[in-house]
Amino acid sequence: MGRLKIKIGSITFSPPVMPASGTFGYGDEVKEFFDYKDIGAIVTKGLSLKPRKGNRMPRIIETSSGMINAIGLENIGLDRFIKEKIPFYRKLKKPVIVNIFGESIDEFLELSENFNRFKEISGFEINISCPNVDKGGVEFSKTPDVIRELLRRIRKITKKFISVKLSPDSDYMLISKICEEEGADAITAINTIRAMEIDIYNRRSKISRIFGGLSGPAIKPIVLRIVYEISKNISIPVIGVGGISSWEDAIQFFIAGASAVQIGTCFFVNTNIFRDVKNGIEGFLEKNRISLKNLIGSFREN
Amino acid sequence: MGRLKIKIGSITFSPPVMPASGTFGYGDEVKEFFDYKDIGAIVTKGLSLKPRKGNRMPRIIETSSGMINAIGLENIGLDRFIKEKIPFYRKLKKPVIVNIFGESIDEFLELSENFNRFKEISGFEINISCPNVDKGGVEFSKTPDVIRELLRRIRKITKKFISVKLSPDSDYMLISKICEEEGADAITAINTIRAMEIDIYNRRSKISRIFGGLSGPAIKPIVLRIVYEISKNISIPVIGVGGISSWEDAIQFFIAGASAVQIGTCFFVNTNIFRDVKNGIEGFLEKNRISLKNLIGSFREN
Amino acid sequence: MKVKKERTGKVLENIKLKEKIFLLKLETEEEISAKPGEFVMIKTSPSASADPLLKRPFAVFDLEKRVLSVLYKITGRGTALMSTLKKGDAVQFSGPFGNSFPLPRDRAIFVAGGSGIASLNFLGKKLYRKKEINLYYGVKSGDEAVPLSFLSFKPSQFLLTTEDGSEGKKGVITDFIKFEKGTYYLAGPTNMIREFSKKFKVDAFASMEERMACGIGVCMGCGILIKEKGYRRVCVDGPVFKISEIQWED
Amino acid sequence: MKVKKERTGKVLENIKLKEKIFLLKLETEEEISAKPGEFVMIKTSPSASADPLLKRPFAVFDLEKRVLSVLYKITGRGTALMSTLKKGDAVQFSGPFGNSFPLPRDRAIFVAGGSGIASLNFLGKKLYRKKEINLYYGVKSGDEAVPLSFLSFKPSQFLLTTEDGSEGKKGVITDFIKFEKGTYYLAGPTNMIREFSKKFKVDAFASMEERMACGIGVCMGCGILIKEKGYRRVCVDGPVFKISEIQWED
Ligand SMILES: Cc1cc2nc3c(=O)[nH]c(=O)nc-3n(C[C@H](O)[C@H](O)[C@H](O)COP(=O)(O)OP(=O)(O)OC[C@H]3O[C@@H](n4cnc5c(N)ncnc54)[C@H](O)[C@@H]3O)c2cc1C
Ligand SMILES: Cc1cc2nc3c(=O)[nH]c(=O)nc-3n(C[C@H](O)[C@H](O)[C@H](O)COP(=O)(O)OP(=O)(O)OC[C@H]3O[C@@H](n4cnc5c(N)ncnc54)[C@H](O)[C@@H]3O)c2cc1C
Ligand SMILES: Cc1cc2nc3c(=O)[nH]c(=O)nc-3n(C[C@H](O)[C@H](O)[C@H](O)COP(=O)(O)O)c2cc1C
Ligand SMILES: Cc1cc2nc3c(=O)[nH]c(=O)nc-3n(C[C@H](O)[C@H](O)[C@H](O)COP(=O)(O)O)c2cc1C
Ligand code: FES
Ligand code: FES
Repeated sequence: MGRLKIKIGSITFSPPVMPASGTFGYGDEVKEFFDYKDIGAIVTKGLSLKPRKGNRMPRIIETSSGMINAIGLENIGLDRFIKEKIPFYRKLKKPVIVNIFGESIDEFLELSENFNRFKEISGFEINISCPNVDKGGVEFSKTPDVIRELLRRIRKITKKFISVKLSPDSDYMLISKICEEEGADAITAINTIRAMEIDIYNRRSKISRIFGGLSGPAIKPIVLRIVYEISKNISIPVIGVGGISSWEDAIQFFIAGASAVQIGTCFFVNTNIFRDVKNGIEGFLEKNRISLKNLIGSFREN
Repeated sequence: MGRLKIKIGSITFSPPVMPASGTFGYGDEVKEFFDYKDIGAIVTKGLSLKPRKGNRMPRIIETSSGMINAIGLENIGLDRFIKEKIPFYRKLKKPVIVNIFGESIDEFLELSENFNRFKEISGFEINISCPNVDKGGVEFSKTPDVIRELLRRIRKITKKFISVKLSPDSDYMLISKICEEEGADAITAINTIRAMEIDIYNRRSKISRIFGGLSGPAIKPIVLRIVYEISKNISIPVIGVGGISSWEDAIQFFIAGASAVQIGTCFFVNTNIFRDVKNGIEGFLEKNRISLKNLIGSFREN
Repeated sequence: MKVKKERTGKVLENIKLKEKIFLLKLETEEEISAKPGEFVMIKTSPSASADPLLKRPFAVFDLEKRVLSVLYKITGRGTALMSTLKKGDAVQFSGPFGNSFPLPRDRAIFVAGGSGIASLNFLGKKLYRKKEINLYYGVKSGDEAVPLSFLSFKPSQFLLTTEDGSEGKKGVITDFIKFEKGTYYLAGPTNMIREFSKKFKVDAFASMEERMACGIGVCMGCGILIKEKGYRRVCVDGPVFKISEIQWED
Repeated sequence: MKVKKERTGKVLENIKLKEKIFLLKLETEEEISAKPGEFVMIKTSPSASADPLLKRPFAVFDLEKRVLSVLYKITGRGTALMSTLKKGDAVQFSGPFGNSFPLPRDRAIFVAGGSGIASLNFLGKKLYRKKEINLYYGVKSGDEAVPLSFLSFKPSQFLLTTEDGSEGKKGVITDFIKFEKGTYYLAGPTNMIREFSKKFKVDAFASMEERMACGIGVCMGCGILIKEKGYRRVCVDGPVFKISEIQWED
C-alpha cells in the first residue's frame, strides 16, 4: 500500500488514480456508496465564476465503445460551490482539485484568487480544452501566447498545485512545453476529442451542438500515444486520462509516462472501477516487484 | 439504381462506395467470392516503386471497437503489380485507383508516370499519410510546400483522377486547400489515427513499431467531424473513410459532406458489408425520396 | 440510504410478450428493494464488452425479493442485444436509482404510453386492492400492447388506444382521457406527457425519460428544464416530476 | 472454389471439457465442407456489437454435414465471451479458409501443443483406420488436456506431457519425441514448432498461428517469413507450411 502513492507538486495522490473532471460531479453526489479511499483526489466538474446553464438536451450520445458529450459546462458557479461544497470537503480530508474554466484570462484569475483562499482546495486543473462552449475552452489553445500569460499570472496568484488540461485538438506539444516553462506542476492529458454523430433522418447533429467531445475506451489508444509523446517532451509529470476501463489500461498509461491517471466515462459503466483499478495496480506492482516510480515512463522502445 | 452513382473527376463511382486502400489487397484476392458490382472502384494496397517487405510481426492489435495496424506498406512493387495485377483489371471493367506511396517526390513522380500509361488504371490516391513507415508517409505532411510541389508535378504528368489521402494527424485543413489549388480531383479523408497499445508485461509496444494507425468503428465520430470540416472548407469532393460499419454510417458521411465513401476495417468483420451498404443506401434514398446529390452535404446546422 | 453498486443478475426468463416487447426476469445476488418509479441501469453487453458501452435505464416493472423484472421494447442496439439473453446469462446492472411516485390519497389514474406501462405496473402492484386504479394505455400498434394478464394489478377501468387502430380505440391516448378526480400518474414518451399537460389543467406526476450516461447524478447528461430553477437531473432529481414544474422547451 | 461468405451458426452445445477448454458445436445454415488444417473466423461478440471487433481464427476440429465443431481455450477477451455462449445463440463466422495438410504416405506422427490438437483432430479423423497415427500431445497442465475420448480418432501410440507434471510426463513435448519414420504434423505454439525444427532434421507440416484481421488475404497482417520469398500470409498461403521453408526470426 505504501507504494501506491505519488507526489506531484504539493499533492500526494494515494492512490495515483482519481476521477476525471465532469464525470464525478463535485464529489459529494456519490458519498452514499463510494469509498473515497479508492481515489487519490477529487476533481470537480468544470467551475466558472457565474453558474452556467449548459447546453440543451440531448447532451450525450453513445458511439462504438465511446460517447460524445456536449454538456457545455453546466455548473453551480463559484459562490454556490463555496457555500455548498467546501464544507463537505472539509470533512472529507482528500485533496480536492478544482477544474476551472473562464471565458477570459480575467475570469480565470478571479476564480484562482477566490479558490486560493480555501485550504480545502489543494489545487487547480486549468481547463483550456473544453470543446463544448462558444467562448473560452479549446479556443484558448489557438493562442499559445495567451496561455503563457494565463499561466504566468495564475502562478503568481497561487502556490498550490496547478495542472493544465489540454485538448487533443490543439498543439499539445507546444502548449505543454509552455506550461512547463511557466511553472505548472503537471499536465492533464487529455480532454475529449472533437467528434460528431448525425441523425440521418433529420440530418441534424444527434446532440444539441454540431460537435461534442468523444471519450471512453474508443479513444484510449490515441490518448496513450499522446501521453507518451507529451511525457517524453517535458519534465513535469503528466496525468493521463482518456478511455481507461481497467487496471491494465492504467498500467499502460504509467508505462507510457503518466504519473497518475484519471477515469471518467468508464466510471459510468462500472462504479466499482476505482476499487478495481487500485487493487489491480497494487497486485501488479507486487507480483512484478516493481515500484510505481520505476514503472512510470518505463516503456521500452525496442 | 440509376441514382446510386456519382462522378468525381473522370471516374463515375457506381455505387459511391469502395474499399479502403490496404484492406482489399489488390482487389483480386477476393474474386472467388466477391461481387464487384457492389463497389464503385477498386482501391489498391499502397504501392511503391520497389517491393516493400513491410514491418515485422505483430503488425496488428485489436482495441476497443478498433484495431491498430503497422503493416508498413508491404507491397509487391511497381513491376510485379504491372505484370500480375493489371491483366486482371483489364477483364474486370471497374475503375481502379492505385494508392501510391513514395519516400521522395521523385519516387511519386516515377510511379505516376508509369501507371499513367495504363488505361486499366483510372486514377491515383496519393498517400502522404501512412503512419507506419520511417520515410515518406505522414512525414510529408509536415512540409506543406513539398506537398504543393508534389501535387503540381503529378498533375502535370497525368490527367487521370487524383485524390490525396490525408492524415488526421496533420494540418488537413491547410493541406486539403493546397491540394484543391493544385488541381486534385478529390481528398480522401482520412488515413488511420496514430495510436499505441502497450504490453504491460514486457513494457513494449504490442506491435512491432511504437505507434501504429487506429481504424474501425472507434474512430468514426472523429472522422465524421473531420470530413465535415474539410468538405465545408473546400469545393472539390471529399471521399470519406474511417470506421464505417453500416449503411447508416455511410449516410452520415454523405450528409456530412462526403461524395463517396470507403470501407476498410469493417470489411474484415463483415465481408458482406459492401452489398449491405449499397442496398441500405439505395433503400434510404428511395424511402426518403432524395437523390444522392441532394443528400451530400445536406447537414443542418440547426 | 440507497445502496448504489454494481450488481449481477442471472437471467431467469426473458419472455417475448409481443414482437418487440420483452419481460426480463433477473435473479439478483441479494435481496434488493425499490419504490415504484425507480429505475435500474442495465448493461446490455457483457461486462467484458465495451460496445454498447453505456448502461440503459429501465423502470422497475416488478421486484419480489431476489427477482427483479423489467419490461422493455426493442428500440435500438442495446435492447436488441437484451432480447437475445438466455436463461443463465449474467447481466450487469446497478440501482435502483431515482425518486419515486408519491402515493395517491384517492383514486389513481394511470396514463401509460408504450413501455411507460413498466413503472406504472410497479405502482399499480403497490396500490392494488387498496385504491381504485384506472388505466389509460396508449401504444403505437396492437403488437406493442402488453396483455393485461401480465400486469401485477387489475385496473377498475381500462382503455387501450393504438395509433394504427389495430387494437382498442384508434388514436393517441391523450385524446381519450375523460377527466375525473384523482391523482394522475403519467409514464411514457415526453410528447405524451407534454400533450397531457397542455390539455388538462390538472397537475400530475410524470416519469420522465432522457438519455443517461451515469444514472447517478454526476455527468449532467440528463437535464430537464424546471421552471425557475434551470436544469435538474432526471436520474437523481427525478425521474418523477410534477408536470406543473416542467418548463417545456421547444 | 471455396465459398467465402458470412455465415451464421446456431449453438448446439458449448461443452466445458476442462477449466478453460471448451468444445463449441455450431449448426450451420447449409452444409459446408472443409479439409484438415483449414480454419474458420468466428466473431466472438454478437454481430451488432463492435467490441471485440475482429473475428478470431479457429481450426476446424470436426465437421459433419451441418455440424461444425471448434475446440478452444480461453486465452483472452474473445474466447472468454465465447465460453458464455448458450444453446440457441447465433454466432457469426466465415470460412473455412486456408490451405490444408497433405495426406501422409505412411505413418502419421502428430505433435500437438495446447489447442493445436484441434486441427490435428480433424486430420486424425480422416486418417483413422487408414493410417497408423502416433500422437504426441503437450499441454501446460493436466487441466488443459483434452481427454482422448473427445477426439475423433484413436492414436496407436500416445504420449502426453504437461509442463507442471500434473498429468503424463513432466516437460515440454519436443523433449519426448522419439524420432521414427513417418510424416510429421505439427500444430501448436510457434515456439514448439521452432523447437521441433531445431531439434529434428526431418521436414514436417506445421499449422502456424499469427494474429489475423481479415483471414482472407487482404490485410497483410498475418505474415510469416518464408526463406528466399519474404513474407507470406498465414491465412491464405497457410496456415500449413513445411517447416523447412520457414525463416525463423528472432
Ligand atoms: C427513467 C427511465 C426509465 C425507463 N424505463 C423503460 C422501461 O421500463 N422500458 C423500456 O422499454 N424503456 C424504458 N426507458 C427507455 C430506455 O432507456 C430506452 O428505450 C433504451 O435506453 C434504448 O436503448 P437502445 O440501445 O435499444 O436504443 P438506442 O437508441 O440504440 O440507444 C442509444 C442511446 O440513447 C439512449 N436512449 C435511447 N432511447 C432512450 C429513451 N427513450 N430514454 C432514455 N435514453 C434513451 C440509450 O440509453 C443509449 O445511451 C426508460 C428511460 C428512462 C430515462
Ligand atoms: C490458423 C489458426 C488456427 C487456430 N486454431 C485454434 C483452435 O483451434 N483453438 C484455439 O483455442 N485457438 C486457436 N487459434 C488461436 C486463437 O485464434 C486465439 O487463441 C484467439 O484468437 C484468442 O482470442 P482472444 O480474444 O481470447 O485473445 P486476445 O489475446 O484477447 O486477442 C487479442 C487479439 O489477438 C489475436 N490473437 C491472440 N492470440 C492469438 C493466437 N494464438 N493466434 C492468432 N491470433 C491471436 C486475437 O485474434 C485478437 O485479434 C488459432 C489461430 C490461428 C491463426
Ligand atoms: C459527461 C462528461 C463531462 C465532462 N466535463 C468536463 C469538464 O467539466 N471539465 C473538463 O476538464 N473535462 C470534462 N470532461 C472530460 C473528462 O474529464 C475526460 O478528460 C475525458 O472524458 C476523457 O476521459 P474518459 O475517456 O475516461 O472519460 C467531461 C467528460 C464527460 C464524458
Ligand atoms: C490493415 C490496414 C492496412 C492499410 N493500408 C493502407 C495503405 O496501404 N494505404 C493507405 O492509404 N491506407 C491504408 N490503410 C488505411 C485505410 O485505407 C483507411 O484509411 C483507414 O483504415 C480508416 O478506415 P476504416 O476505419 O474503414 O478501416 C490501411 C488500414 C488498415 C486497417
Ligand atoms: S445520467 Fe448522469 S447526471 Fe443523470
Ligand atoms: S489475416 Fe489479413 S492477410 Fe492474413
